[in-house]
Amino acid sequence: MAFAHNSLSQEALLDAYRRMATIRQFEERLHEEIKTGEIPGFTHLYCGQEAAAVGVCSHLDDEDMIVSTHRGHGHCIAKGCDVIAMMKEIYGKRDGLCKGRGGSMHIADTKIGMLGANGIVGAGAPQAVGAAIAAKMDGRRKVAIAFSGDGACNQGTTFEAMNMAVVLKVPAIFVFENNHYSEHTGYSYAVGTSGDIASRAEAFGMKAWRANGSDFFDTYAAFGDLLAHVRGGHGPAAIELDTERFYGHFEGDPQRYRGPGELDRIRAERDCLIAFRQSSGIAADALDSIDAEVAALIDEAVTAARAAPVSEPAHVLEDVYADY
Amino acid sequence: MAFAHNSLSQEALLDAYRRMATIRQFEERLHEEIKTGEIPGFTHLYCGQEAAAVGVCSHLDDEDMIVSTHRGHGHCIAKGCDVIAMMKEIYGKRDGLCKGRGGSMHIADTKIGMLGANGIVGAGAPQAVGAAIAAKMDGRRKVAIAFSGDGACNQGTTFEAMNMAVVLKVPAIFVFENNHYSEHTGYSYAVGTSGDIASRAEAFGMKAWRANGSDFFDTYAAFGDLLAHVRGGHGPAAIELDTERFYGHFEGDPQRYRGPGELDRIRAERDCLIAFRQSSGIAADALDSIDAEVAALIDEAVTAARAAPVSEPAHVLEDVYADY
Amino acid sequence: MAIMNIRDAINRTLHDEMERDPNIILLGEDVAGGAGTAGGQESIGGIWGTSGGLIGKFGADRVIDTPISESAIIGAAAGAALAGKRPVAELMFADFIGVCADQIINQIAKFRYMFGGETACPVVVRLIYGAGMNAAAQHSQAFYNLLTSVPGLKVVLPTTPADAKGLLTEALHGQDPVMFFEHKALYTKKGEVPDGPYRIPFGHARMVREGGDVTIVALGRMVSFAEKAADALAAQGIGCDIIDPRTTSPLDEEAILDSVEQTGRLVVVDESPPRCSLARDIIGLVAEQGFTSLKAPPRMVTAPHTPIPFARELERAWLPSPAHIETAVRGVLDWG
Amino acid sequence: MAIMNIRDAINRTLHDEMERDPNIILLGEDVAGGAGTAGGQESIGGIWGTSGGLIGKFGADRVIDTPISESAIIGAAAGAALAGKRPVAELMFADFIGVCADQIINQIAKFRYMFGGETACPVVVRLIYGAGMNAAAQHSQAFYNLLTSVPGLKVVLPTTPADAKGLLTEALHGQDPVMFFEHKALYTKKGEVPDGPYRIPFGHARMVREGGDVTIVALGRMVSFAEKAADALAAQGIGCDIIDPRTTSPLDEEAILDSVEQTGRLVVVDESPPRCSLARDIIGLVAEQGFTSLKAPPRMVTAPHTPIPFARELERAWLPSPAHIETAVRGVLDWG
Ligand SMILES: Cc1ncc(C[n+]2csc(CCOP(=O)(O)OP(=O)(O)O)c2C)c(N)n1
Ligand SMILES: Cc1ncc(C[n+]2csc(CCOP(=O)(O)OP(=O)(O)O)c2C)c(N)n1
Ligand SMILES: [Mg+2]
Ligand SMILES: [Mg+2]
Repeated sequence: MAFAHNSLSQEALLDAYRRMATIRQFEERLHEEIKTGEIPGFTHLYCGQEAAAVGVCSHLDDEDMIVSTHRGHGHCIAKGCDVIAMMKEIYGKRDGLCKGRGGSMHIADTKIGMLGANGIVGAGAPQAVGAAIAAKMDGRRKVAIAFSGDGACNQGTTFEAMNMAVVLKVPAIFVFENNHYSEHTGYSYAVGTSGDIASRAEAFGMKAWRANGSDFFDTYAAFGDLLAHVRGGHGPAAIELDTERFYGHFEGDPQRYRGPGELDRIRAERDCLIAFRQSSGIAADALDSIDAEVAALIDEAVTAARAAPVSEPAHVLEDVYADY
Repeated sequence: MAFAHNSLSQEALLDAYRRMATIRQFEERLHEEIKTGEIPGFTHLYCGQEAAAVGVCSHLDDEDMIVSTHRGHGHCIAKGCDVIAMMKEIYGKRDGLCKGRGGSMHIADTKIGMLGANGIVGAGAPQAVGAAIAAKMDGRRKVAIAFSGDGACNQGTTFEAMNMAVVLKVPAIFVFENNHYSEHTGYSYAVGTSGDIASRAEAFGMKAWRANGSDFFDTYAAFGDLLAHVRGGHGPAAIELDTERFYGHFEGDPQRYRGPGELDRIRAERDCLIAFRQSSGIAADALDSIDAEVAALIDEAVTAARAAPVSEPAHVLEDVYADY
Repeated sequence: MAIMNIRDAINRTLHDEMERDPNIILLGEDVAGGAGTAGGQESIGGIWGTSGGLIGKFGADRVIDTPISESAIIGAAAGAALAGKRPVAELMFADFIGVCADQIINQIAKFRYMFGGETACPVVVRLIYGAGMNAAAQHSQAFYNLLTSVPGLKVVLPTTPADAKGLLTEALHGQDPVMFFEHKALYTKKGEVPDGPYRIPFGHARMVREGGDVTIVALGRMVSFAEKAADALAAQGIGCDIIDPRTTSPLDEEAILDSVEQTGRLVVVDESPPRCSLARDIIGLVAEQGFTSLKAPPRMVTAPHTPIPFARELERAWLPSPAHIETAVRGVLDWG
Repeated sequence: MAIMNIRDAINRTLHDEMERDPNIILLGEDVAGGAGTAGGQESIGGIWGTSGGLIGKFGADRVIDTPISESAIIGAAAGAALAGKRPVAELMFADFIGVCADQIINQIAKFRYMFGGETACPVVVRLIYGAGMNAAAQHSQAFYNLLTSVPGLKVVLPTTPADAKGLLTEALHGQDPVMFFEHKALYTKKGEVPDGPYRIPFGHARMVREGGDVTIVALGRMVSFAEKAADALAAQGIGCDIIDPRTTSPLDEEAILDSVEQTGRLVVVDESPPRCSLARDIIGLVAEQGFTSLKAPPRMVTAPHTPIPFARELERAWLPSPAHIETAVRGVLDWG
């Protein structure tokens, strides 16, 4: 923890906290709002994993690129997507970030290097390799990051991507967020491995890191190390972040697969916001006032999203092609 | 080598030699016959790898199952497919093993556990896992084997299959024949790994063996070990066989990727038939007479294949469904 | 006869058939659920609830939870079938066909033919498909056209609980691979289901109603939309034949051609984009083989040539509707 | 104008375009060849020879040999395109679409739409397709119907060297993903190719010949088969319009409908099995929109509903032939 206090400016620390708090409140609020029935489709909340997205993305700038998953809200917010436009998107509104055509699982903002959430498990990893090919060509030490879950690490595409990244020596980074579940299935069952997920990446010959993905400082430090390695032109790397999801796989999941008291325990012991408060050395009232600002923003986002106009039927035909 | 002499009966040794010699002559003859233009399609010869197929399949009986590749003639012969029916198939004849509808890349004989050559690189590995699921259900210590190349080991399906085999603890065996090339690409380029191919299998938590796939005794011994492990109910296992292909990727390949003298060297130093003669302890004339018998068989096969009747156009419509 | 919904009809059929034939195995992601968790294998029976209770009865050797590896799931089903089993593999969303298409279109579909006719590969793939739940572009597609185009596959689209039972039972008795499409928005649809063994032969359409003025061929969920449209039209004195093909491969061409021979007018309703769709396929068929019957140009009612949008208003606009069908029927009747 | 074959036309176009636009990269298995070998990267230019000489000129950063990982190849192309490059990915055989379909149908095709319209994903996938070389069931298929059915993709089928140049150049200037199908049996087909920059807009059919008695729409290699049939028919006094759509998505519907308006008779030739084929798609289109023009039932000439067999006699019987086309034309002319 010492590292973080020393290397991060107060401003950077506050910014990181703000991002994590934004993700948390965004998701907690969605959890409530979904009950109203106003929000269409399937929603996968990122609550509990905030330190992972923010610990990684705090190191990045707009030229760096990330590819996300079905559980993408956290990555989007951490990378800098507009929160109000995101909320409108999730509500399916016309001026949502993707014009209401993508929804929760398909938020993207390529201008700032957010290349897309993705509804297909494992689809993102090869795309990150491609973005890394581009990054390498451009020669500005950019990197491309694939976020994947402990479930996605079993999809063939993820393995192919790791191999190809090693073969092509491109600045691709594989971030495995191990939240111990893929849907209703436990990590220990589905991931056949001699070690952890990171060890699988190592088997491809890339360097891998491990960190506590429920702790911002630990993630931030490990990822910083990793990033120096990759920006230094040493090819791809991987990191496994041990974390927790506080809600079900999707909203509506009865979570019968959880052990007794499990949800309470992870909320109590593995909450990255609590951990941040305890170890950041920042005064509680500074963080409280960020919380309040974030709450106001989320309020504004929900209010705006609910009030925003819906699409016209004719809009369905737009933007299939640039020209046809 | 001591192992082999002690553990294999003279009869078994002669049988193994016969199978290897049959593969060799079958392929060498095809190499010649293809020049006549009578043989349709793409043909991938197994010459040079005989010890791999035979070292593995000599351990099996008809209840054990194998799934093969585009370079499948050797696996078929080693598993016991009828050589004359195979030759007819490769010539595209009506009474070929697959009625002339499959050809070189699609030879199968499920009755004897040869579940099919396959034109899609990597397609076989998951199928072997399925066959292993069946084997486990049947409870007779049967195993299912996927042959894969050093190229196929990069296909997502192969990784998925290894993982699933570990997860389901089924008697699937992954045999990687590393002949150092996938088409025109070198193994060292395409396989990103910290170790060898076997080490990738180990990363999934299964036990792996290595052997000289150009030496029957070494392959036989290592695979025997492996098989005892798998038949003992310890789940899947893998073996990497280091071997050589004596011809191009397919017939017609100019092989410009080879180093100077490479083909001569591998023929001289890594010929499993020569190695067998040198170390089997069997009298040369016994092997010579097998060679002669095999030559007669291959002659008969080619003569029969050339003389065999072709299909009628109406046959094209047969056997798409059991009923429709 | 019992009344139940399609979800339960499928679940019961799986229970009955697995009881009957010990070679039937189930595999897919969370088909039991809870593997490797503190809660244990809970048998909620998949995200869709169609495999509930099976693991308790048949055990983890026959009800197999898998990692997220669709190619390996379908490939394993293929291999198990070659080895004498009858695997039922679940694709949680038909959209995931993209990550395992090879095992279906190049492997399972072709084994019998390529291998000379003696090799059976009786895999049943259950594909949960269809729009209507705002699941957006990657979780709502109806890829039956794609699989109908592949020789060697049979393609089934049950639309009632009875058909779900009869067709799934049939699939589990046959020797051919069957792509069994289950519409997610139809799971709760109720109806009578015959007790005891019940098989419906493939290639026999269901005549949903006879009306004589126009032939509507409707696929999957569109059958109920067609019925709604036909109700409205009936009130205006227009009688619709509604044909539910039930299987698109084989297709009951005769039932369609016979109806068009009577009505001379054809509307095909398909919840897919138009190009190379089943709708076009059926219209093409009738143009070729029922040309003289046709008194007006046939029409399709399909989704537009766009991906499936997320927002409610957009998905609603994307989907064919009873109103669209009504308009199309009026169009073919008023023509000329 | 220079005379060259399609292989060379594609190769030259890649040279010219990569010269013009430094963002164009090539990736696939053995697109250079020889990586990691003693012989070195030899630039035989792929199994098909279409990328010859490129690595020497543009280097291994832009001409990228990959492992056998088609999902990663196409996925990497997708990602590189999102990151501002113009990847040209090669699928050595179109049949391999089965192992990478998701990246095409659920990713590349849908990004622009799903992501709100501002995201371009200008990937060109080169798919080498087609029967005629006894490559059997898994190396001979023409999957253009499958990709034509997917909104968001453009699908191109060049049949002459000039079209290969013009259409590939166009693909490399546009903002949309393009599925560029190259028939392996057409690579050696020769013809004149315009010098200098040359683009052919998509959605404009090529009128191969005008004859007035019957409209033949032929796809890919079938264009030359149709020409042979038309030659034979011309000797018998029958004049054929032959239309080569060149792109199946977008499809030049007008050219087809206009011709049928004149001839009243339609034959569509497609080297695919019939179900949900382009042939059925086009016949359906004409039945819907050119109904009054039709004087006889349209006919398709397609392969049968079977996988592609290996043996010479069988593959020949499987493929549509000029004789089949002739018979179909006579059929539609003699009808009634
Ligand atoms: C190819 C594919 N298979 C299955 C699914 C269904 N699915 C969505 S998320 C998910 C679990 C993913 O688990 P993990 O990668 O650990 O991510 P997490 O949900 O824990 O964030 C599954 C099976 C899918 N969307 N895509
Ligand atoms: C999915 C797929 N991709 C590519 C090919 C083309 N191809 C056929 S064999 C081959 C090389 C395979 O190499 P390896 O696995 O080492 O087997 P080997 O040829 O050495 O026996 C390739 C790329 C294919 N048939 N299938
Ligand atoms: Mg997870
Ligand atoms: Mg090899």
